[in-house]
Amino acid sequence: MAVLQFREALLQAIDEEMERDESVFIMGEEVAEYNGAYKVTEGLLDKYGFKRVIDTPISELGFSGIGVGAAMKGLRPIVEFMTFNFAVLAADQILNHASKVRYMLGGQASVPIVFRGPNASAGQLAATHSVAYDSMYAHFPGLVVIYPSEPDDAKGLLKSAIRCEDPVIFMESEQMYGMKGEVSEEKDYIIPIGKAKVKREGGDVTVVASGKMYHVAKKAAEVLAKEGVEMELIDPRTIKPLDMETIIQSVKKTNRCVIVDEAHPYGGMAAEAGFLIQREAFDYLDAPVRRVTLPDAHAPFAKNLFDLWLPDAKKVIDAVNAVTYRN
Amino acid sequence: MAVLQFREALLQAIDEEMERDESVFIMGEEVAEYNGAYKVTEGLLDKYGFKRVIDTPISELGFSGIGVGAAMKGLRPIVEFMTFNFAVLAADQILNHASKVRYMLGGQASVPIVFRGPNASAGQLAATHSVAYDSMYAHFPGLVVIYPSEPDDAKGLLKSAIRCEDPVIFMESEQMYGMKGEVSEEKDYIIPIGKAKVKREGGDVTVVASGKMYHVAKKAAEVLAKEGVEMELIDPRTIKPLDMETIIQSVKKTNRCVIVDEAHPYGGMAAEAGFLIQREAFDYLDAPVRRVTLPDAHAPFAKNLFDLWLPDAKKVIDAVNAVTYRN
Amino acid sequence: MSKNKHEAVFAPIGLNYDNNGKVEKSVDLPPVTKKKHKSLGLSEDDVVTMFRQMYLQRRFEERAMQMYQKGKFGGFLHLYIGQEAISTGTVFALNERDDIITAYRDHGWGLVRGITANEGMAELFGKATGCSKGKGGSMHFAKTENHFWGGHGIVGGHIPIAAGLAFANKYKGNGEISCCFFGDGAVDQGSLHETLNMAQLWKLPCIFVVENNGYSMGTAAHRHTVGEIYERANGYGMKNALFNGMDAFTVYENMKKIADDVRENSIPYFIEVRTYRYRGHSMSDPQKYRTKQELEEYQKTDPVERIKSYILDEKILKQEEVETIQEEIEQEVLDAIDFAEESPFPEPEELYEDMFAGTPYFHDRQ
Amino acid sequence: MSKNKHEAVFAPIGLNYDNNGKVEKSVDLPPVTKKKHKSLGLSEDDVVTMFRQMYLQRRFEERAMQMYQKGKFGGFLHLYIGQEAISTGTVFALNERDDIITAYRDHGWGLVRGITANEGMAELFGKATGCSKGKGGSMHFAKTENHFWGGHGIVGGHIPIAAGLAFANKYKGNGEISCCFFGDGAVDQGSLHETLNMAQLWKLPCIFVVENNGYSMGTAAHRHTVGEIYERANGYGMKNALFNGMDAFTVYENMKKIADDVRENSIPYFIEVRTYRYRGHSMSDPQKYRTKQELEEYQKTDPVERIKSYILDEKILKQEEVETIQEEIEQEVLDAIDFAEESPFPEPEELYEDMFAGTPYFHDRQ
Ligand SMILES: Cc1ncc(C[n+]2csc(CCOP(=O)(O)OP(=O)(O)O)c2C)c(N)n1
Ligand SMILES: Cc1ncc(C[n+]2csc(CCOP(=O)(O)OP(=O)(O)O)c2C)c(N)n1
Ligand SMILES: [Mg+2]
Ligand SMILES: [Mg+2]
Repeated sequence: MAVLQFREALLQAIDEEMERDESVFIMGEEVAEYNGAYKVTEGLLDKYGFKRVIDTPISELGFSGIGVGAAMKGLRPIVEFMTFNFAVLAADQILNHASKVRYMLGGQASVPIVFRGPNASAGQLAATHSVAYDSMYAHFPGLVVIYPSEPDDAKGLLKSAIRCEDPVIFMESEQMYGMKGEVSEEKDYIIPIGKAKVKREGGDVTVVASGKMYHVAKKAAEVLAKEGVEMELIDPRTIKPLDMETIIQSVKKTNRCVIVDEAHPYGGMAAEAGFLIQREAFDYLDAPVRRVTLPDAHAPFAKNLFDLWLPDAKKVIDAVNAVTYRN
Repeated sequence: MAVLQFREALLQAIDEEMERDESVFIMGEEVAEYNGAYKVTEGLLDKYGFKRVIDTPISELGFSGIGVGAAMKGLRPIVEFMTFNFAVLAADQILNHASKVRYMLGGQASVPIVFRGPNASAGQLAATHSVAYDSMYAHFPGLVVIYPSEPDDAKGLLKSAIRCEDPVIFMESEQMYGMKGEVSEEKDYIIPIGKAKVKREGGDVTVVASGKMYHVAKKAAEVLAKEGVEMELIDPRTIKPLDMETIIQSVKKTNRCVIVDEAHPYGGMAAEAGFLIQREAFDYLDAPVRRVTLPDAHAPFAKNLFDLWLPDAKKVIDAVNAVTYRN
Repeated sequence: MSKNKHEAVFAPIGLNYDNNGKVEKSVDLPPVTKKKHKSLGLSEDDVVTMFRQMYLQRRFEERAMQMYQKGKFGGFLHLYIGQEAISTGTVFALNERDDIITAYRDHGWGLVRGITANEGMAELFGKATGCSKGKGGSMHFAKTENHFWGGHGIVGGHIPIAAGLAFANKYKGNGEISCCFFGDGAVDQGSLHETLNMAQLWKLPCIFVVENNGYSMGTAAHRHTVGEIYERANGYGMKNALFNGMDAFTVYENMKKIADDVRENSIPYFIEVRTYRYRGHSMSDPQKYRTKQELEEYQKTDPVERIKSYILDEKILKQEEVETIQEEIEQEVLDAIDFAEESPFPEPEELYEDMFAGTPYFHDRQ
Repeated sequence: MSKNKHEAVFAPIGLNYDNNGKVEKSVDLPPVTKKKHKSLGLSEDDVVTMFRQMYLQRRFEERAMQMYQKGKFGGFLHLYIGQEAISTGTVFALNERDDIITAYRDHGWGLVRGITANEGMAELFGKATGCSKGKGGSMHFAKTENHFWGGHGIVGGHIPIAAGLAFANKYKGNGEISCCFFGDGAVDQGSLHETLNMAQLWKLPCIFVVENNGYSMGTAAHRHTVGEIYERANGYGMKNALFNGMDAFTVYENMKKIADDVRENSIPYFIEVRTYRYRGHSMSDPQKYRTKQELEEYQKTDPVERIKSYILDEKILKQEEVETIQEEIEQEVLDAIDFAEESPFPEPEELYEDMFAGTPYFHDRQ
């Protein structure tokens, strides 16, 4: 195991896949000569040259579409969005084209493309720069959505994403890029898409959390453990396919569940997982499923408001207390 | 009560509000000289002239933004999308601007705008022309989302939408435009936003359905009634705010619930309502909440596949049978 | 209507409200080429094939319209009638492996790029034997093995995709170019601007062709877009051209020259081709936005009639031979209707096929 | 890096990889006006006020930068330093009720349109006393009562909004015009194209101004957009201009003339103003994409120094008077820092305020 920053793990994944397959290339704003706005692509230009590492204008719709076309013609584009907030401008290419072309043409084309970049908030960047879009993309058919929480997951899943024959939305976090973690040194380290990981075992309550929220939940687990409450912490890693099997299995054991989700509440991953749990494990539930999410309000700039806005360990503990009837 | 087509009810609402308030205007593709792609705006150009009834180029992002700016400067735009499938191109203006401007500027501007047009499928128009976007917009803070099922609701709610001080997404259905129904002849007929309507009372099961799905559920209710199962049918009418109070109250009476939703399953309105029901009425539920939605697959063109794809009364009946343990 | 003369007017005013009663022609057609087939490098066989192709497109759609009116199939039906010289002239000018992509008005393009009448008609009927297995319908004809990438329904959506095809061609160095067709209405989409800038900046071998048929649905071109369309290219320093799209030879001559330039120099090109849509936008269009005279005016320049006359005038074929071809094609289309009628609908399981090239996944499939 | 000389290259190659070592200047500055203040119609007081304004913007940001580096506040901080002649010259040229809207590099615009140093600094600190109540931060300065509509963070997003302001002005017939400022990077967004077409088609009284400061983040203008930016307007038949943005008089002279034309004739206008960003894109930018020499070159044309010299050269003020002004402003900024520090954060309940003008609604608020 090597200790790597999140960004280094991502870079390794991209580098290895570019090395392995000539048809993989990367494009996006500032990915080449600037070495990436968040340095995820550092050194790629020097190694692979201008053909395969490409700076784009600020034309999210246009370059996403160029990616889709290139994928249809046999390449494997990695399209970096500076953040997924800006990908809203490219939503037509992602939702109406990348995910649908194959079906509409009766299977005559495929679109092996990865759209990646930071998702959700990154500190005080205010309303337009702070939204978690993973649930939104998961809502629509035909898209794989990945939002890993640790460098190891990031590496193994990004490699899978690049090899995937279909469009993948791969989400990261500005605030996690510098986070360190052990990363497998296996030669060709692949984590299959769609498999959750039980990252902490416990018998008292199941908590589901991905991406940045995984770390919030983990902190809550540590506090709760001191109070004698053992959390089983599941990181779905891929938001879609969502590994409900692993989640349901855990809930059948703990009989209680809290879902932590960085999206707004209405129809987020938490709503979906919670709905399915009640349907599939109705007789096992000792308390209704609860969720911890952003409020249904925009991200404020002011530090104190922002801290109120973003889910924290305390909110997770409160929810766990509620489902375990400890309050 | 007058009997009106759905499109006529919408037209009356627009007409009355334009008459009432000089600052209301309407723009969109083919709304003026063509009298509307689906004739919702028929006659408005003749009555109100070129200043207030405006044909736009096919520039969804641009004209939505012009609407947002005009609203900030004190007008009340009604922006028609030929369908909400094309509004995906305008998502940045809706999500990042219309809904957020006020908050980001600390309340210094408001955006009283209505984005309206047909939502979801309209027969065999294939994958890019058939998506229900109400759940997607409901996911994000700051937007009212309305999807009425009957001409009377359409009129009263559209008038409220136009008077609303904040952005409203008002969704219609190509397939319902010709549908007739009784419409109140009250002088200034307003239905408050955010109030569900119990459209059929029954003690055996609560069914929640809006828009086109309301009619599917109604058909199911008629069949079930013959079999002695009395459905309480609630039309939320506004997807957001979602009137959970009315829904929960009904579930507490019937102890069973099915939600019919024209969106794809992952994180749709059905997931959200279902999640909240299990949380708020856990002890009242005699069976898990079920849902009937589109599959997690794109709309096919072929008639037989399309019919399989769209929820129908049979699927609703099956779900009701499941929650009432009749199968 | 408001009587106030000083009141603001935004969108330009169209036919039915124009005070001075003057009927502007929606598109001005530039002159056609004077060259004969030989000096264009076309053999007599080529010319006959062109005619066959154009006649097939015409009859295929005329029959499709009938079938639609009979209720044989649903969905939208956008007819290409009047514009067949563009598809035909272009396909003759390009190499077989050059990529073509277009919008929803795609039947002509599909047929000329090798979708059979059977496959095309079956697609309209939503049958499993259709070119897109009945998944796409009228708007999504495609035959990617022949480098025809469809048929796309979002106005302007396929423009960056075309540049992506060109990107891949340049990346692979395979000598193929890509060619994107879209309507005058699509010119107003932001995707065009973003794509033109990148195509020029990155020197992508891609031809962007506006088929200006005078109208975007019910809106005359001058009511939705400013200035002359081909001049948009100037802002990007992109090579551009304007030519007549009612004559297959003119299209062929220009496209050939341009394709050579694009291929040789790996550059993009922006073209406005002037043409005319004979039918309504789709089947439900009452067409009040134009006069009958205008339509008749353009019908005088009908591209199918023109090439037929040429063949007769130049004595490439005799009248009877032309009639035989026409009858053959008529039969081909009638057979296609039978084929479509008799073909099976897709199996129910097909609802879940073709979504994924890799491992399929459907959330909460029940 | 790949050694293959024949390999495809897409994006134009920049400074660090350019073989011939030639450093292209990122923007060529057109000449400044030769006119003195009187012939421009500016009084001596006006000139002094202009200087005050520019100096305030400069010192406000220099201090803000210090505070940021001290960790007094978070978020992004995009400095306008070097571009102050544009905000200042413009605001003097426009009427008070004309609308202004800009991107996230907005402090200068806010200050010159009446946001006090206190309100501005407090906004940076995220305090309740900020111009946007601490909700928006650096990117969302606004004072709508003074017709300054912000501060917007999505590149290109505010361009159609500006046209919407102009639309409303034309609709109301209020004689106001709107003025939209954005960077060279924003030129590549589709929203620009859609907006220019509609603005020209609908004759909206709106001035679109590109502040070409040479770079979009780390990408030199010629690496992200083709040709000369002001020429884009030609494709739309829109009136356009190019001028020097390092001199307040030049900006004033041009903007005044253009604003008159726009107001009188209800037309849009497209302008490229050449300027230079002295600081990094935001605070975290290592600026490897440009040379020190280039930066120094432009610093010689510093707009604040220029107007100061003018005031002294023309003997409008004495050196000591200038110094007094500078000290006053220095104090104003220092006081603003104190004000910001001492101001309260917004109340927790404020998280839910300002979302709605009408009935507030928060789904599942707990
Ligand atoms: C983004 C988008 N907006 C609107 C539509 C609806 N629509 C379909 S075709 C059309 C007119 C397009 O006209 P043009 O581009 O000139 O092509 P033509 O139909 O003349 O071939 C419109 C408005 C759409 N399909 N996609
Ligand atoms: C749609 C969108 N894409 C990307 C970004 C990230 N971003 C912020 S500023 C910027 C560069 C813009 O440069 P320019 O328009 O020249 O303005 P300048 O910073 O020079 O004032 C980028 C890429 C964004 N905010 N919005
Ligand atoms: Mg057209
Ligand atoms: Mg710039």
